[in-house]
Amino acid sequence: MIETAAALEPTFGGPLLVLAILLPVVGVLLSFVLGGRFAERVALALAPVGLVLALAIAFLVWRSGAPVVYNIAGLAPPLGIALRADGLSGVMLVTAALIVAAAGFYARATFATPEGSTEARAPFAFWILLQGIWAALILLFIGADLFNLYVGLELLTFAAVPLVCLSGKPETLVAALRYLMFALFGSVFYLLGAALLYGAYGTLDIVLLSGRVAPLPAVWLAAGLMTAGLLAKTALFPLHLWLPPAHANAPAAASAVLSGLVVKGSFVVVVRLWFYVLPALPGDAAQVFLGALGSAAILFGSVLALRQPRLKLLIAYSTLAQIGYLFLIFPLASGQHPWTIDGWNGGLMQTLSHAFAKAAMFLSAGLIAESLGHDRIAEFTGAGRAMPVTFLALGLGGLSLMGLPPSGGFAAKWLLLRASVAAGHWVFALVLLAGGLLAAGYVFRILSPALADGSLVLKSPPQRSREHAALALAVVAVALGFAPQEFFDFLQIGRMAVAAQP
Amino acid sequence: MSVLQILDVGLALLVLAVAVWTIAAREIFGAVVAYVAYGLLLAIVWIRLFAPDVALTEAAIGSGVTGILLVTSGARLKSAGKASAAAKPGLSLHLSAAALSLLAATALAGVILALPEPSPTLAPEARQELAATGLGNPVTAVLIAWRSFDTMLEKIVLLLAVVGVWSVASDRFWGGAPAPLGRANPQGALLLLEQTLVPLGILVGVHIFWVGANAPGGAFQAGAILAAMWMIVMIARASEPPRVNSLWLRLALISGPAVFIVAGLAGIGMAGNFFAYPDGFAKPIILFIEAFMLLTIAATLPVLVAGPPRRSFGP
Amino acid sequence: MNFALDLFSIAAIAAGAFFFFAGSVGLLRFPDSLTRLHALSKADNLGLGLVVLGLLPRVGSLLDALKLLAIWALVLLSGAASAQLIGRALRRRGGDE
Amino acid sequence: MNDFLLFAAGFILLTVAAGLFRVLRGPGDADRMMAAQLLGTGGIASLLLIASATTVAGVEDVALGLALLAAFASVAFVNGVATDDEQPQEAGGK
Repeated sequence: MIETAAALEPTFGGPLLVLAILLPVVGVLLSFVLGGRFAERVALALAPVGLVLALAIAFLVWRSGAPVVYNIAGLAPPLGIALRADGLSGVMLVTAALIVAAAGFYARATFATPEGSTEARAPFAFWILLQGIWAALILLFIGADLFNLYVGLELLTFAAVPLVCLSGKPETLVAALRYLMFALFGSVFYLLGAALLYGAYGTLDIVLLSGRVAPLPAVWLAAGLMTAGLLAKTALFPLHLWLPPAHANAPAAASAVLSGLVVKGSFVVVVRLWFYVLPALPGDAAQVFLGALGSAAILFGSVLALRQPRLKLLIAYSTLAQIGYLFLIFPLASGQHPWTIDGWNGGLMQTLSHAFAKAAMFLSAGLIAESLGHDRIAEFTGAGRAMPVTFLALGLGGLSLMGLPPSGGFAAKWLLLRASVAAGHWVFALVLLAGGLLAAGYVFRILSPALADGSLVLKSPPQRSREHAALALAVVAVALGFAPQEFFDFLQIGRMAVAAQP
Repeated sequence: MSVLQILDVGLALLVLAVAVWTIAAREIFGAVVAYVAYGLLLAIVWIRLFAPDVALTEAAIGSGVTGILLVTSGARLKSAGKASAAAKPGLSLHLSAAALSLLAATALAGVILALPEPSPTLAPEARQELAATGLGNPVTAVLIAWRSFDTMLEKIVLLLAVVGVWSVASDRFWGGAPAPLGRANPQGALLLLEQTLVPLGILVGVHIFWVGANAPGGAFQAGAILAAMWMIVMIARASEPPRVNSLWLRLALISGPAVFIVAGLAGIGMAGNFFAYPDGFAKPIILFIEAFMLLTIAATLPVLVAGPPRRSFGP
Repeated sequence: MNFALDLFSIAAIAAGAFFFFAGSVGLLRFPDSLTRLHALSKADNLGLGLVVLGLLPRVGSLLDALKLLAIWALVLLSGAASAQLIGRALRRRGGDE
Repeated sequence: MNDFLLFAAGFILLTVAAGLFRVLRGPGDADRMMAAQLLGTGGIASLLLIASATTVAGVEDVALGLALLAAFASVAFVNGVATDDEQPQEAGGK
């Protein structure tokens, strides 16, 4: 209880949390009013500022070894809203800032306002929606109030869905509408659950709730509703139907953000729910069930990815599988066991490395589609020689997905494997190994024709700077494999399951 | 059983029956009419639950904006033909959706009956803090003072919705205006409504905005009413939907959240915290913010109904 | 005095309720849409008017009484306008057939 | 007295709801619209009656809002019936 009280006190640097959210929000407003080329300029100018803010927040968390807290309007929960940044928030904030910046840099070529016009539809929408997604993600990473998080989820939905149909083709409209249906269904279920918790305990604050929650029927139902809603937004098997068409049809820069970051937004909220709001529930069976769904997603998504003829669809199906790994965090990091540290670190490492790897792969896939004029894998013969940097980025991202050393994906899977062996969850260990093999299979399917000898005429060579944006993200995904122990200690900061131990 | 209880049970059954009708109706327009009726009945239910603020919102949104949005969409779907008939979901999907809904509803009903009694509430704290804001209506205090951050961000959601609606336009119409809301030659009755109802409606809207500080009402409900009035004007062709690149329109669409953020940032200088109001000045600042929120809501809802631009610049 | 006012309220409200009843019956039983429209607009205007009249003695302030009257006036206005609009639409459709 | 008001409210609601259900089945869209109109007016009447019996503050404003928007659905309906066949000609010009 003492820890709970401490977690409610505002700390040094708290105002940075508000500024971090307001920065992209102001960007949205400015871009909307100024329009045209200014939308792009505002977005690109704010990206480095946002990165600095994210690093500053992460630094403060690291230095104090405890969450950074701010009570908005100086009013403490339950009446007011609190923002809290812990280790998880810190790494996610920096990840989001880096990927948004890279995607924005990459998108300059696609979403430039054409010469001779003051404003064009797709660029206007893209730059505003990109900043909208960024604002929503920051809110989801540092929000500490269930309704505030709901607003974040809504922001994310309304920013992400239009990105899917930005090209204006009819099939993208269908994909976007399906995405919208799933996302709204998820919102309603989440909101119902949050309302139930408020009805039962009179507060929406995560820390206050964690001290009050007891295994009542209302809490179980709220947990079920909120989890189901969030799973639909995260596209965990079997609620994944919307994801492949949505992510495969969006423009490459949008796909990178959607696949790398947007699904992580709702995932972080599931993590907050189970590890921060509900640790008092005896939820072993539920956690194992989530892990089982994750396992099914790994196998199902990987097998489907193996069968895709088009590169972007293959990468989108691989996202289904990689989301599955995220959910192994629930059985492997819950409760008070020695292996939960590995389980937690592994799950978060997978979140980060997949974000970078998948964003890099989608950016590369966009370059390939532009340079070849198509993305049919069977006709990639010789493409590796024609655009080596692009395929290097794609390959490094694939390396991380497979979990080969040295890469963030390897570190993640190694930690998850260790945790599942220690926990006696042999099935998860087998799934981890099988998933790695299947990933190797589909990455090999892309690279083997591309690296084969052959002559290939490019429609246009890829732009160097855009190749480097993709490569930089892929390098980060690999470099995560060299993360020192301090990095993993950072991930543990503010982890409530540990704090709540007697 | 008293008369009141009988009335409540009857009202609940009626709401349920209309809801079932809305889902089961085979014809789009029938479903839309039932849905509008459903909204009206819900407004009565909210009054029975002593939540006039929510009832007012339901009345303004449910029978105003939602009504016209659904009726217009229904008419467009109808004129688009039978293309949608092929994509109708099968019986098994219907049944599983029904089973899932039934399960969720039963579980919710069961659990809500089992919630602690009296339910934990923040009402005492809210009443205590209310004095500091100078407001009389705790709902307004929640929306604009204590949870102002949520309220501001919800307006950003609305703005993103506008961007989303506009973004499905055809490239060549960008910068132009949405299609007119009404027919070319408005009928006399429509003109009568435009000339008599609209001034009254603006009066009512301003009234509901003004009393919102102390009584049920506020920027959102008033904004929805003003939005409905603007839509009547546009349907009667007394004005046309504005071009999407009109600076005035864009300023109106962002003014609410923009003023909110400026006031929120100023809070750290004036009251030591973001989104805090200095003692004694809370009420005027809140009313100032709300005035711009009113403008934003009154502009946003008709823009959402008018849809993406469909006409180019013109000469 | 109080008793007389209550009696007045009861009488007016009961009459109002009757007109709503009559309107519903008309809507259900009349043969075609235009006559149904006729029944409807008579009934709901009078019905609401009588209910408002019956409630007037019970309101707390002059402003509230004015609001009640404004509600009735608004319903009269919009009822008349929408009856006209619906009627036109019906006639236009009748011409098509 | 209060019981009488509530009884009247229930009675009005019941009659207009009966009309609603009958007419929701058609035959025409105009009939559906009329049923909605009747329910709107009846709803306002019962709202006022209930509020007078249970003393909820601010109900007049709710009824005022409903009365203001009572014509709205009809306007939308009449407008929606034939709007779209006129729009193509207007696209492009202003």
